Formats: sequence, C-alpha cells, structure tokens
Amino acid sequence: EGKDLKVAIDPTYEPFTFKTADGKPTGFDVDIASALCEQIKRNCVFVEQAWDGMIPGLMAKKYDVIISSMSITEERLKQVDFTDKYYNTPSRVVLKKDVKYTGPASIKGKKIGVLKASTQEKYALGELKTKGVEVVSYDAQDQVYLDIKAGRLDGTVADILEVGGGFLGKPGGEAYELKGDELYIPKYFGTGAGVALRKGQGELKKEISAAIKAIRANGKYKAINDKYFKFDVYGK
Amino acid sequence: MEWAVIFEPDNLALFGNGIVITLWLLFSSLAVGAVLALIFALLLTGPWAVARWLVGAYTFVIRGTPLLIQVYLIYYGLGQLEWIQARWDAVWPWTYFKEPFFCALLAFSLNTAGYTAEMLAGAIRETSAGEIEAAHAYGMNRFQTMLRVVLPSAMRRTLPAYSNEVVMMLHATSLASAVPNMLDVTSAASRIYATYYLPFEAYLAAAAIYLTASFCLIGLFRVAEGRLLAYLAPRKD
Amino acid sequence: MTSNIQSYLLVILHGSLLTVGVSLGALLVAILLGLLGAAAKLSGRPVLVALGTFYTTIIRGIPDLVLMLLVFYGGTIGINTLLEKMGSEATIDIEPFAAGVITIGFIYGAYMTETFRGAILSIPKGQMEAAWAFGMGRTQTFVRITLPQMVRYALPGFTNNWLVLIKATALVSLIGLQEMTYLAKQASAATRSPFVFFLFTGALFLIYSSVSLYALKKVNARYSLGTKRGQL
Amino acid sequence: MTTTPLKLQVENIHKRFGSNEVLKGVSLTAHAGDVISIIGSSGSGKSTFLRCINMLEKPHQGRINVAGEELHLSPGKNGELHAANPKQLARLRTKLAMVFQHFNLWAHMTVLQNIIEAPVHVMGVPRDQAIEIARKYLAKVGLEGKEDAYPAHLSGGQQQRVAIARALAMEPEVMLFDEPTSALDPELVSEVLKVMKNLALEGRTMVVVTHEMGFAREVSNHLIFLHKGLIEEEGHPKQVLGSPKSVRLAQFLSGSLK
Amino acid sequence: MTTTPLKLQVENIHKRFGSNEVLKGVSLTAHAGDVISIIGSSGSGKSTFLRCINMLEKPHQGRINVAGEELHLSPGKNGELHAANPKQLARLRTKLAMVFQHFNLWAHMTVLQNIIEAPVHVMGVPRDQAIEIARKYLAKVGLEGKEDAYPAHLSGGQQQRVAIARALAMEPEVMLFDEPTSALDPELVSEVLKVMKNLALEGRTMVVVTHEMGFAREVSNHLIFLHKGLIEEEGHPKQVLGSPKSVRLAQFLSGSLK
Ligand SMILES: Nc1ncnc2c1ncn2[C@@H]1O[C@H](COP(=O)(O)OP(=O)(O)OP(=O)(O)O)[C@@H](O)[C@H]1O
Ligand SMILES: Nc1ncnc2c1ncn2[C@@H]1O[C@H](COP(=O)(O)OP(=O)(O)OP(=O)(O)O)[C@@H](O)[C@H]1O
Ligand SMILES: N[C@@H](Cc1c[nH]c[nH+]1)C(=O)O
Ligand SMILES: [Mg+2]
Ligand SMILES: [Mg+2]
Repeated sequence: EGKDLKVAIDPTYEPFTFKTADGKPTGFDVDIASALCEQIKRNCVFVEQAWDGMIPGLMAKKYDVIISSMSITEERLKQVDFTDKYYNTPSRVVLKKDVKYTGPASIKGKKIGVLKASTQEKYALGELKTKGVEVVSYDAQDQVYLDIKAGRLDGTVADILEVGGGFLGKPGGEAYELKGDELYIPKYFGTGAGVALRKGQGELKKEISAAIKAIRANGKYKAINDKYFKFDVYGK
Repeated sequence: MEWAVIFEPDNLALFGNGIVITLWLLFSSLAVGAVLALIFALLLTGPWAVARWLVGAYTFVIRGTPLLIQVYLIYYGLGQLEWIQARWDAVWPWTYFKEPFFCALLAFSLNTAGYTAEMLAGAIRETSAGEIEAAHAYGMNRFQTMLRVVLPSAMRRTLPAYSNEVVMMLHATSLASAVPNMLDVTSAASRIYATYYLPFEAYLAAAAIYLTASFCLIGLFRVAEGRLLAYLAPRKD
Repeated sequence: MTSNIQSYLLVILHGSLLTVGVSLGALLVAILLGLLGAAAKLSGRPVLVALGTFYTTIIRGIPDLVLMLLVFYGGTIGINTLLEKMGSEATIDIEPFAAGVITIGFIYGAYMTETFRGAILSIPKGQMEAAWAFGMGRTQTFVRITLPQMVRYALPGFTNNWLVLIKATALVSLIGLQEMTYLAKQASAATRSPFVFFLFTGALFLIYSSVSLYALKKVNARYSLGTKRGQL
Repeated sequence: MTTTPLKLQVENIHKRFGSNEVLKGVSLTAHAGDVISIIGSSGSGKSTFLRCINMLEKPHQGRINVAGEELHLSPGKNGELHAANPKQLARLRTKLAMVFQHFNLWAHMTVLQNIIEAPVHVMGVPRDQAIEIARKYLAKVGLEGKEDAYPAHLSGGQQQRVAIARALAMEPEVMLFDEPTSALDPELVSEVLKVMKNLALEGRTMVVVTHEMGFAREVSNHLIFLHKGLIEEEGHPKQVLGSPKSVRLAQFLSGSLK
Repeated sequence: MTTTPLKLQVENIHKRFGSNEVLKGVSLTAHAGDVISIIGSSGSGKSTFLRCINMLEKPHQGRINVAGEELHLSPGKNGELHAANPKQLARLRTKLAMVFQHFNLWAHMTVLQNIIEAPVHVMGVPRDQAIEIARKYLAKVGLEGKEDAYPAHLSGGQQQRVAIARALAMEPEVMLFDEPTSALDPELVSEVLKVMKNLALEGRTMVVVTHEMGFAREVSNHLIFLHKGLIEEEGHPKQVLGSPKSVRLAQFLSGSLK
C-alpha cells in the first residue's frame, strides 16, 4: 500500500512530458501516470532520463516503469514488456509552409532532424534517407526545434500533438505546418504509447493495464485528455 | 554478454568510422589550437599590458568553464542569435557556423588553445634567466633571443605537460556528440547501445578504443621526449 | 516570458548547490584514494605497485564520459545481476548523489595519485635523509617531514585536478543528478533560449572556480612559508 | 689517543654501486675528543663512507660500533647489509649527528623548529627544555635572534651554522661533517671553521670530510687520505700533509695552485 | 702597460638597487694582453661591476669604451643609463665575451651548438667555418670528442670549459670571467686555471672576478680590491697581496685559514 513506483520520464516532449518553470514535471503522460498510480494505490516518483537511455535504464532497474509517450514497437518488445496502449496519435512530416510535399522523394536533399532512438528516427531512416533526404539525429526533440528555428534544418518528423504544442504553436513555428499523410505504419511507429516495464513483471503489467481501462471508464482519462487536447487521443 | 553484436560488420564499420572522426577532430583541433596557443603565449609574456590582460581573461574563462558548456554555447547559443542567422547562409566565414563539425572543431580548438597557451607561457617565464643573459651577452637582440633560445627551449619543456593535454583532448572529443551528426567513437557506442540495448558491451568497446588511442599517443610522446628532451635527462656515468 | 526565464535561472542557481556538494564530496574521495594510490605506487611492493599502476593507467586512459556511462549502466546492472544470481529479490539502486560522488572521486583519485606521487618524489632526498640521520622512523619521517612538504609540491597539480573535477560535475546528469548543466539544458528546452542559460551556467562555474583558486592561493601561501622564489 | 673512551669504531666497510666498487675496506676509530679529517679527490668515496657510518648507505660488508654498542647488521637479498633492528639503528643514529654538505635543513620549519624537531619527537625531550638547549647552541654558533627565520631566507653560512646547531642539539657522541665549507666564500669559510675549531677545543668527537687543507692541518688530530675506495695514507695531519709518502697524495696536494 | 692598444675602458660606474648603492664610482682600464683580477668579499659588488661592463646591469652613471669605440648611453626615466643604440650594444657585446659564474650554457643545445650559436646567428659566420673554429677552441680547452654532449651530461669542470670555449669562439677583444672556479673541487680548479693561464700567455685580455688568490697572484698583472662599492686598493698583484696597505684588505686576506 502506497509503495513507491519509480516512473521514468524525458521531460523535453511538450505537451506530453515537460517541466514547469519551477522545475515540476507536468504534461499528459505525467497526469496519466499519477492517475494510474492512484488507481493501483502506489506512490508515483518521477525520475528524469534522456530518451536514448530510457530502456537501458529500465533494464538496469533505475526505475520500475517508463511512462513517457513510449510507442509499443516490435523491436522494443524484444527487450521490454508493454501494457496496453494509453494513447495513439500519428506522426507527420513538418516543413516550411511554402515547401511542396508530395511524398518522401519530393524533399530529396533537404535536412530533416529527428530524435535519437525514437520511432520517428526509425521511420526517417527507413523511408526518407533511402530517398535521398538528409537525416540528422538529436539527443532531445527540443534541440531539433532549436535548429529548425536557427535555419540549420528544413523540418522534422514528429508526433502531431507534440509538434503542435512544442513547436508549431510557439513563436518561431508560424512558418511551418504538417505535411503529407498521417503516419500510422506499425513497422515504424508501433501500436500506440504504452507503459514500458521489464519482462517478468507480469503482475504489475496486468494491474496497470486494468488501471488504464478503469480510468477510461471512470472519466479521469477524459478529464486529463480535455486539459491538453481538443479530441480524444486514445485512438480507435 | 553479447560480444558478437559488436563484431557484426555494420557495427564494426560504425566504430571504424567513429575512430576516423574522433582522430580527425582531435588532430585538426590540436593543430589550430597550437597555432593560437603560440600567439597567445607570446602575448601573455609580451610587453603589452592590454594584450596580456585580454588573453589572460580569455584563458581564465576557457579554463574556468566546462567544455560541454562551451560546445553548447557555440552550437546552439550562437545559432540562436539573429545576427548570425542573418549571415550564415551567404556571408563568409559565418557560413561555417551552420556546420556541426565546424562548431565542435571551433570549440575544441579554442579550448585547447587556452590551456596550451598557459602552459607555454609558463615555460617561457621559467626559462633560466642565465640562459637569456648569455644570449644578450653574446649580442642577440630580443627577437633573436626569443626565437633561438627561449622558444625552442620552452616548447620542448612544455612537451610532457602537452602530452597530457593531448590525451585530455582525446577524451574531450567524446563530448562532440553534444552536437548532432557527430559520429565519433562515443556516438557509435551510444548508437549501438540504443539499438541493441547493450550499454555494457558498447561502452566497454569504446573504452578499449580510447585506451588504445591514449597509449599510442603517450607512446608517441615518449619517443619525441626521448629525442627532444635528451638534454634534460639525468647524466648517466 | 522574462519572468519565466528568471524562475529558470533560479532553478539553475539552486542546482549549483548540488554541484558544490558533489564536487566537494568527490574531492574528499579523490584525496583519500590519491594518498592510498601514491603510497601503493611508492611502496615498492610488486602487488601494490601493480594495483596502483593498473588503477591510474586505466582510469586516465578512458574519457570521463565513457567511464561514467559504464559505471551508470554497467555498475548497477552488474550488482543487480549478482543479487539475482544470489537469489535476492532486492534491487540495489545506488543513490544518485552517492553514485556521483563515488564515480567522480574514483576517477580523480587516479589523477591525484599521480600528483601526490610526483610531489613526494620532488622533495629533495636530503630532507628525508636528514630525518633518518636524526633517528626518525619511516612513519615518523612521512608524517613530520614528507607530508607537510608534499603539500607545497602537490599544490599546483592539485589545483589543476580540482578545477577539472569541478567541471567534470557537468557530466553527472548522466547518473540522474540534476546539476547545473542539465538544468540549463532543460531550461533551454522549455524556453528555447539556450544562450542565456548556458552563459549563466558558465558564469556560475567561473565564480566557483575563482573562489576555489582564491582559497587555494591562501593555502599555498601558508605552505610556502620558508621557500624562496626565484626571479627573472 | 688510547686511554680515552672509544666513541666510534668502523671496520672494513665495503660498498659498491652496481659493479662500481666505491669502498674496498675502509676502517676508522675515533676516541673521545678526536677530530678526524678525511680528504681525497672527487669520487674517491668520502661521502659514501660517511653515509655508510650512519647507514644512509647500506654497506656490503663491515662492522659499526657506536660508543661501545655494536650495530646489529644482517645481510639482505641483494648482498647489502641492513640494520637487523630498526629501533636500535634509530637510537644509534641519535648519537651520530650528521651535518650534510647541502645542509638539508627542513625547508618547511623555522630555524628553531629545525633544531628542536628531533630532540622533541625522536628523543622525547620536553619541548621547553629542547627550546632552551636550542637557544644555547644557536648562541654558540652566533645566530641568536634568527630563531624564527626559515632556512631559505638565510645566507649559506647561516644555514650551515643552523645545521651545526641542529646536530649539536642532539648532544651526540660523534658529529659527522660532509664538506661543511664547500660553496662558501672565504670569509664564511673561516666563520664556519672557527665554530668547528671551538667544538674541537671543547673536546667533541668529529669526523670531517673536507677540502680545506688548512682546517685539516690545524684542527684535526688524525687525517685519512682516501683514494679509489682505500685508505692510501693516514696519520697525524702535520706529518701526512708535510711529507706525503704516497705519490698520489703528493699529486693531490699539489693540485691547488696556492 | 701603455704602448699596447686600449681594449676596454670603463669609467666611474655607479649603480644602485633601490636605495642600496652597490657601486659608487668604479673604473678600470685594460690594454691588450692585460689580465685584471677583481677580488672582494661577498656582496662588495664584483659581479654587478662585471655585469655593468656589458650592460647586463644598467648603471646609473659611467662611460664604457670597448676597443676604442664609445658605447652611446642615454638616461632613462628611472635614472638608469641604457644603450642609445641597441645595434651598437649588440655589436660591442660580441667583442666582450662573458663566462658566467654558473656557466649559463643553453641547456637544449649540444656543446657544439652552444659554441657556434652566436658566431653563426649573431655575427653571420658561415656554419662550416664556425664549426671549425669551435673545434679548435674545444681542443684548446681539452674537450675534443664532447661536441655532441648536452651540458647536463657534463661535469662541472667540463661545463666550465665549454663556457670558455663558447666565449673564445667569438674571438672577442676582451673576456669577462665571473668566479670561474667557485664550486669546483681543487683538481678541477687547477684544470680550469691552467686553461686560463694559457689564455693569458697567448696575450688575451681578460677581466676576472675570483676568489683564488693563487690565480690572482700568478696570472694577473693587475689586481683590484673592491670594498663596499669602491676600489679600496689596486696595483700589481704580488705587491698588493704581499703588503696590503688597507686594513680591510689585510683582514680579507687573513680570512682564509690557509
Ligand atoms: N647513489 C649512487 N648510485 C650510484 N653511484 C654512486 C651513488 N653515490 C655515489 N656513487 C658513486 O660512488 C663514487 C664515490 O662517490 P662519493 O660521493 O662517495 O665521492 P666523494 O669522495 O664524496 O666525492 P666529492 O668530493 O665529489 O663529494 C662516485 O663514483 C659516484 O659516482
Ligand atoms: N638584481 C639585484 N637586485 C637587488 N640587489 C642586488 C641585485 N643584484 C645584486 N644585488 C645586491 O648588490 C650587492 C652586490 O652584489 P654582487 O652580486 O655584485 O656581489 P659580489 O661581489 O659579486 O658577491 P659574491 O662574491 O657573493 O658573488 C649585494 O648586496 C646584492 O644583494
Ligand atoms: N513516441 C516516440 C517518440 C517519443 C520521444 N519521446 C517520447 N516519445 C517513440 O516512442 O519513440
Ligand atoms: Mg662528497
Ligand atoms: Mg658574484
């Protein structure tokens, strides 16, 4: 009862996971995590971790779970376990408004920044790089935006909500927009974001999956969802 | 342990490429840094108070702040300034600031120049007063004395300290991955670990590479010292 | 926006306390290891000499960053697999502060070892001989003659190591400690103003270095009593 | 030279560095009040011999007896003898105060601290008493008032005299001097030699390695000429210096243009 | 001492360090072939005087004339005189080779490099020729075969002789020696003095600061006794040393026990 649950977050992923000016973690992921903890009667303790060290840190038992918009992919499932998804939103390509985009081949030679070790990186390397797009990987998503603003990059591939809150809606993002189709390709993007845990934590996994169902049902999920978004991000 | 992963051709290539980038970054920043250091050292020990003060302030800042912060400031910080952004698409030399490699090179060169300048200046100041007097007594002027007696002797005496600096710089290149697209040895390791979730194997391999490189550099310097510093070696009778 | 920046600056300022704490703790560990290491390397006993040499060469041949990553991931994974093998359910998670102090202390202990060893070797042999000639034993000579004089010879190297150690704390964010550089990165992520925060953090490091330099100068003055400076 | 008590007896000292045999069997006997001078050219082994006497150098062969007490020596693996009992060595060393060629004053201690260091921390003399003794000997070497100076701030001659006072403060049985006046200018030389002459007049036992023939002749009562690790000639200084028997010694003495 | 050409004339040198007046008007005249010894107690200003002659120390007053050429001096702000024309100073300095008390050999150059450095790079002598000259003088000081050794690997006496060869290779008008034998053992002393004696016999002009009365007496033809920044007594060495007029000199000479 009330035992600590160590939750890893990468707080550079607004509006899902970020920090307020006084240094407190907030965002959709964080609120969901807190709701889940409450549901399973554990005490959430947030641990910050850079994105490319998330899974190694989990395996090293630095924390118990990852609740940081981590997509459930085949590849990750080889290493860790996931609960059921708690949301699923697509990613899209982001470019300057005046750029014509008709598919990967149309932006040959352009520079696209992506987050290291992310699903978007997998996609960019698999679909864009092969078509002659220059793909540059960054340690954190906000650095991608810094370099787009500075003019070093032409665009990015990002979750539509994250890029909306973290870039397009902020000063400097006005000249950019989402381009092309919504990308749902499971091979790259998986099947939605879940709570990641080590293999062999079957009990916990069941508990949290049940908790997700429960907060969907009791309206808590909706309250949190509406705080950040205009539509239901849970997906189909 | 899954060492086999490290030895897959793709990953070996990743490390191989990393070694090239690391060494290239190391040697080019050392070369630029050495030239700057020589100039700075002469200014530090020279007659112009303003130059001494300015260079002193420079080395103080360089040596008093983490290299990581210097790298961030040059890459992300300068990139944020509109003044630079207005120029770096067309105006030389600002165009270079768009390049991650150049920014890393610049940060590392400025950094090693600060440290090396102080070392060299120290050696210049420590040149035995008697040897300088002898040069004067034999009719050499200031310039000749500096060029023929003080610098050759000071540069050689700096060698042992400089070999430390070179090894430190080798290690510092591991921070290069703070800028994107720098696929040095450390980045290669973190790429492998992020792909296969094998931190231990990946970083151990990187450590082995750095260790080997350190030993090679130290060995090279030993040879150089043996030849250039023979005159300081104790007398063997 | 500006008030936002101010509150981030406050967070960073607060983070500087952690930098001070970690660096001082690590310094203590490093001095201890340095003295042990120097004693081992100068002991003349093959096993101890080999151990000391292994410690200093390995540590000084590998970048801090890589060592830190190895300790962070390798260390805990290692301990936990060991615990698992022994059938324990418990997981050890080294407290990040302690981990930072020990890791940095361990790395800089190797550098201190060399500094202390060099300092002891530069004390003129006659100083020790005089002590022996007057009937002092090995330990007495070490405590009363060698150690006090070593301080003076070690200070320049010690000062260097200390300044480098301070700056190395910028890497402990890897072990999950929110020190200044990490906080500056976070702040710049949130506000997209890297310039201000990195400049501010750099300035804080400069202040810390300067204060240390000043303090060490005082120590140096204390320990160089009785020495004469050559002049050009 | 026979009825007074035996203060120091060193027999048949052998010492080599690697294959370089520096001492090939050198002996020396000093009774109370003896002043023995050792001369010889550079590299003849004078310093090595002196250093063997208090075991700063480990001899390969030989016996050492200080004030009637034999130093227990046992052979080590590398053929050198070492003190079987470190306690005994430390004790005998306090009876054999040495004044080093380069003084070897402890740089981090003041003059007074230098002098009381060994009495207080080795011999256990109460501090007050040690200070009193120190002042007495400082006065004797003409350095009253310099108690709080550091060695580096003293002239060569003054440092030398502090070194002598430091040795005297041990109230040793025998004093060993290694070239106490080299590198001093003629006036300082005479100053230091005057101090040593007074010590001799007081009846101190001394062994002195020196290049000062004048001192050897006027102050010492026994002279040893070392050559290539052996005693080439010895005897009363006036006699030995006045009419050297060995060719080498004659040549050595003619070396100086004076 | 009057018909031979004038090589060096130094008049009325004054020099102070802060308020410490070290030289209060010292003059010296050397004709070709003169060997002038300067003696005096420690701190009497001997080195300072020698260093003023080639302007390593800037005097406050005085005139310097080398081989008939007057060095142009002009007063600086702080009251010291300095060379009005650096080129002229450099040129005159090549005529005034100095052998330093501590040799001051350039540590990073071999013996040969030390000797040819100034001839080649200051005087513009072709390298081959400089090497030839260097070998000649190395032979003269008995150091053939040591061309490639570094200073740190030579004994004190050998270093001293390299310093002399380095000075000789400038083929200077006047050689200045500052205590060339202090800190050498008696045998090395006589070795170095022998070299200097030969130079004197060859008719070299030399000014020598020395503590060796034997050398002063036997080799030099003029002796200067400095005391507190003034020439207390001067004249022919045999005379001055044999029957000193000044009380101070008599006291100075009796200083040594010899
Ligand atoms: N620690 C050592 N290791 C090797 N050789 C040594 C050592 N100490 C002395 N020697 C050698 O032993 C010989 C005698 O040296 P020692 O110092 O006893 O001579 P010395 O008679 O005192 O000469 P000096 O008058 O120059 O002081 C020399 O050839 C010297 O090189
Ligand atoms: N650079 C200097 N600054 C201040 N004082 C000096 C300096 N050089 C020499 N002196 C002082 O000038 C005086 C004369 O010194 P100088 O070296 O000429 O003496 P000396 O006759 O050569 O003595 P010694 O025989 O000991 O070499 C001394 O009192 C010395 O302290
Ligand atoms: N959702 C993406 C990107 C992401 C970065 N941070 C959080 N999420 C992934 O799992 O890789
Ligand atoms: Mg000796
Ligand atoms: Mg002098």
